[in-house]
Amino acid sequence: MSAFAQETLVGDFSDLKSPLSEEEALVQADLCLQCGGVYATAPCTVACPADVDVPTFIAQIAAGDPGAAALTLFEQNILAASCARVCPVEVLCQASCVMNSQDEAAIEIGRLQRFAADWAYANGVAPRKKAAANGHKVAVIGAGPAGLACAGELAARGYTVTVYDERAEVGGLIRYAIAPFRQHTEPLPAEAVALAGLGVEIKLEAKIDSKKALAEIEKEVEAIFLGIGYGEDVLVKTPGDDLEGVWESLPFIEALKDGNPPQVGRRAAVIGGGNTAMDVAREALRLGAEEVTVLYRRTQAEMPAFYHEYEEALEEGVVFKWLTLPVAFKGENGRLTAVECQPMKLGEPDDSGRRRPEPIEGADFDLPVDTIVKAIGQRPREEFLSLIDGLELEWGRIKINPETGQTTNPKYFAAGDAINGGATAVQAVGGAKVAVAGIEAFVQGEKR
Amino acid sequence: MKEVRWHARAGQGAKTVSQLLAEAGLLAGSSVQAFPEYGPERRGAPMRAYTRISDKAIRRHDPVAAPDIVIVLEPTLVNEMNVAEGLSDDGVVLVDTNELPESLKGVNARAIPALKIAHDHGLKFSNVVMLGAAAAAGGIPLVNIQDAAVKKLGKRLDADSLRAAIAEGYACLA
Amino acid sequence: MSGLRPWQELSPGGTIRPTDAEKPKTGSWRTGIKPLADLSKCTNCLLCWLYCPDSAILLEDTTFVGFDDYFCKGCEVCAAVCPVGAIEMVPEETETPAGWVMRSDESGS
Amino acid sequence: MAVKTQEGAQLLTGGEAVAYAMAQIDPDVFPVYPITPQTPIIQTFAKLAANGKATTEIVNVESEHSAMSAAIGSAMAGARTMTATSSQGLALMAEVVYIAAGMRAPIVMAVGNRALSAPLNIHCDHSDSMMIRDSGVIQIFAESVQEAYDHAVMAARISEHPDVMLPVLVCQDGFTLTHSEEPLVLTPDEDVKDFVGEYKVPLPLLDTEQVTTKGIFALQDYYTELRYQMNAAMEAAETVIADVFAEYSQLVDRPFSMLEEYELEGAEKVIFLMGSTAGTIKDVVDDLRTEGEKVGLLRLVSYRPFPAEAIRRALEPVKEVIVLDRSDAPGSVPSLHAEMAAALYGSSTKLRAHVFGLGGRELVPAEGRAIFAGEAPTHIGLRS
Repeated sequence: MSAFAQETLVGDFSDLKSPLSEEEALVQADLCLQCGGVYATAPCTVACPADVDVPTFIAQIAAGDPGAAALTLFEQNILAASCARVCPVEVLCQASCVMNSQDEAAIEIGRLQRFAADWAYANGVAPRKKAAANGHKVAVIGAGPAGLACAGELAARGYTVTVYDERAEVGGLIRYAIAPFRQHTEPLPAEAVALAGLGVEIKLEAKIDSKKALAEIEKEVEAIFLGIGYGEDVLVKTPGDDLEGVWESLPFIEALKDGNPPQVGRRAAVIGGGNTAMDVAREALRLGAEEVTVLYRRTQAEMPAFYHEYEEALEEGVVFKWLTLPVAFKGENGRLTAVECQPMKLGEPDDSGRRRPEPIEGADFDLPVDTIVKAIGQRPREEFLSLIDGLELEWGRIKINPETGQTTNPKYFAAGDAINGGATAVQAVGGAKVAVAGIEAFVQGEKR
Repeated sequence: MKEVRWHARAGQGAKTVSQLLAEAGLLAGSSVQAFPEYGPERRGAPMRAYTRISDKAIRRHDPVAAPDIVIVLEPTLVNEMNVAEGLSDDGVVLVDTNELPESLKGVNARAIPALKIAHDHGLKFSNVVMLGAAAAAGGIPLVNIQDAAVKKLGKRLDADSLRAAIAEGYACLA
Repeated sequence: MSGLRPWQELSPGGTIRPTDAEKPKTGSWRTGIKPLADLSKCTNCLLCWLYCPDSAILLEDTTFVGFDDYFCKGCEVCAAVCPVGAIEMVPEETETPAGWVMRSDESGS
Repeated sequence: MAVKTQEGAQLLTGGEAVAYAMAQIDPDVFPVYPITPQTPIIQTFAKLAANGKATTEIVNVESEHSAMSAAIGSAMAGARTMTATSSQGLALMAEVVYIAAGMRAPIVMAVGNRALSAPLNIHCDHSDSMMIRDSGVIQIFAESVQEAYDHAVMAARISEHPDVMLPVLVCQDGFTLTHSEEPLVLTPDEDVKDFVGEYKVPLPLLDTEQVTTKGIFALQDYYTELRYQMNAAMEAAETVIADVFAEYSQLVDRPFSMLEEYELEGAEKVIFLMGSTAGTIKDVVDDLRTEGEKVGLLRLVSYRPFPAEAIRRALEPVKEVIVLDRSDAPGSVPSLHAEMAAALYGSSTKLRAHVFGLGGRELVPAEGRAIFAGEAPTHIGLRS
């Protein structure tokens, strides 16, 4: 990308994927082949972790009824509006679209979903009908995508639901960690209003940090859903961590989304090879950095980031240094000036099956930077999880019965990042739906 | 039949006035024809336009070769070509200039200080003044030429100035 | 060229109506293979129907139900375009097992 | 035409005049690509449409090939369709012109005739029309701005007649007419509307009640028959043109003919040509008649269909016919020359022929006199 093009990105946090106009939506919807029917399910629906009936909602848009399309969406995914923005459709529904086999662009399912869901909120369409109260009470901990989806589903079925979250606003990582050019805050406020309309009570800035506090909740409800996600960034101690200009990814993005954009200076580096690293690198460009370098200790082939995210970052001018391990941050007067890098080579495969990076002795160098962001991943909320009796973990993840979402403490159910170690919002929604069925069976069974 | 040949540089409005002369002829009850002769269409290139005015229906479609009236909107053209070529025996050459150039001394030519007249009336272009002179030479009543000009140019130019400038050009031949 | 119509009987420019078009039995062109569909794989995208050069894909309303024996000339286009690999070309004499559709209509209507 | 046509006349160029006629007809679709000297036609038409005079869908396409392709689709769909072009544009369109005729698409196309490159030239001759002479389209040539306008009004009726169903090209000489202001009388809007009538073609593609396939494949079995149909359509067109001309003549009180006979009475030498130069020759004929010469003019209006029988009849008593082609045919003789020879085959009328007017070199009266006198070179005005 030319310097000129890169310059035009500065300060531009507008949506990467613009909303469709009504006419564009009609045209796009008309292109859909309407797969599915009496035999095999449409591949897009199969690919959707939330089981959205894609052909049906698209047909409803094509028929000029976006309201009906939205209801089809909400039927399976009460957070359809947010998911329309943050879903990696390129690797889910749109990747499976039959059009790909025709050397044609996939139907823009994500943008069509946004069109219908936004239309619904703009026109006062309630996502779901509220069932009569059934007397059962459930608590949901965490107002991220898993928690909100679970709360909404349960409320729509007549449950009395209270959601607890430690932050000031709903949305979890969608609100605080998804890049602003994917989703800023909208449509979370509308979704929160819609959930409130279903009777969900949301308690914000309600941190549960003691067994006592948890016990009080346990006393009130028949089941508790854990949509707590992961916690802070993985703890990797590096000499120079305390220098000004060294960031961890979550506070970095949160500052940006809260309207206090970090001063990145002229040169920024991002450590890591995941989707968050890609987001942060592209944010740094938009914050005015002229050179943004991603440092990753393995190669492109091992990067966990989606390939299309890597490609888009590359197109925007992000530079990638493979097989590069940052070993120390250097500074002057308490301010970061450079990162010391250790070039690596790939050795024998490690436990994960990936070839283990090994240092190339004597090849280390200093990369001058003004800002560095560590985007290596999050760590489990072990402290909080230790408050729950009988809760078993696997690799720091909550162990559940995949059929029911039930944890090893029968009263607790879970979904989302806390059980899968960090995935997509729509997978959180899908998992929450499994847990909702599990919770229903659990509490109804108990009564019987 | 009066045959008129206009010489100008592309962009000086010769096509417009060649048509206005025809329009005036039509208003005066004559049969008319007006057509430009295009070369490569470049602003500034020498171009010609023709007007025919007749009491009988005009059927011929050849360019005017033996003009009764030649109008030169651009005096420098006189040095580049023989503007009087084929001039009929009692024909006249009208040149937009203050003083006739040497080369036209043997020809029945008249200098019309059209640019000066146009400026006097607040007009930028002298073509309408030359139109007035041409109408006088062609025997078309002044009012017809004024009406034709105001009808076509009145939106862009002040009608009173237009009428006055045309009248003054007309008077040059009176 | 017996049996062909004179120019006076042809519509201007050769406009054809379904009713006056003859129905060549292109099904007789097959050279030993025919398509068969595994309905358990079929996602009903109808690309086969879009691509079939002889309109030999049979639909009921908008649902794929099989192939028209009268028109299908065994060209393999449907099998080639099927994005889920539900259509396979098999020897003509292959029996039609349950769940695989092959319809024959001698009248061609 | 007498001076009486001046009554209520206004000055318009040929290009503007044809555009007015088309706007009065208000076709449904007008796919078009600009080219000199056709440009004033579409420019004027677009302006008239923008001002609400026509409700036509003007389709700006990317080439003349596309323009005619779009026109065929539109006409087949059941929309009254018109377009316009010139010279290289017609050349680029040629492939599709054959298709339009073969599919029997009733498209009206205004043509400002212009020479073909190379060398590059923007002025009039008839080479472009000649290039598609055998395509199966009807071609009508105007002498004056008034006639170009009148032809445009009548063209739709001819084109859409169920016995014809062929494209009609309303041809006028590029620049000489397209850019020349002449007085003309416009036919009142209502009269044009009534005269042209509703657009009705049999079996339009958009008729979902009667589904049809158009643009079919036909091989040894049917190609000959389907191409032959156009011969019959052209034959029918002779009658249809005569009828439409007569009906419109009644309406506007101006004479129209596929073959204009001028001073043929007792003529011994007759010039035969098409287009605006006929006017110049008429003046020459008048002059020579005053001088006692027995000369006349036979002007061909309908180039396709070519009224061979009528020509032969008209020239029966004439000693010599002089054919003037406004196009050349290197290696052979041009179209009018050849077709006149065919029409006169076995007749006692002598035939002489010239090529004139290539690339806008207008024929002047002196040359007309020389032609009658038998003193002109084969290519009129050729410097050698």
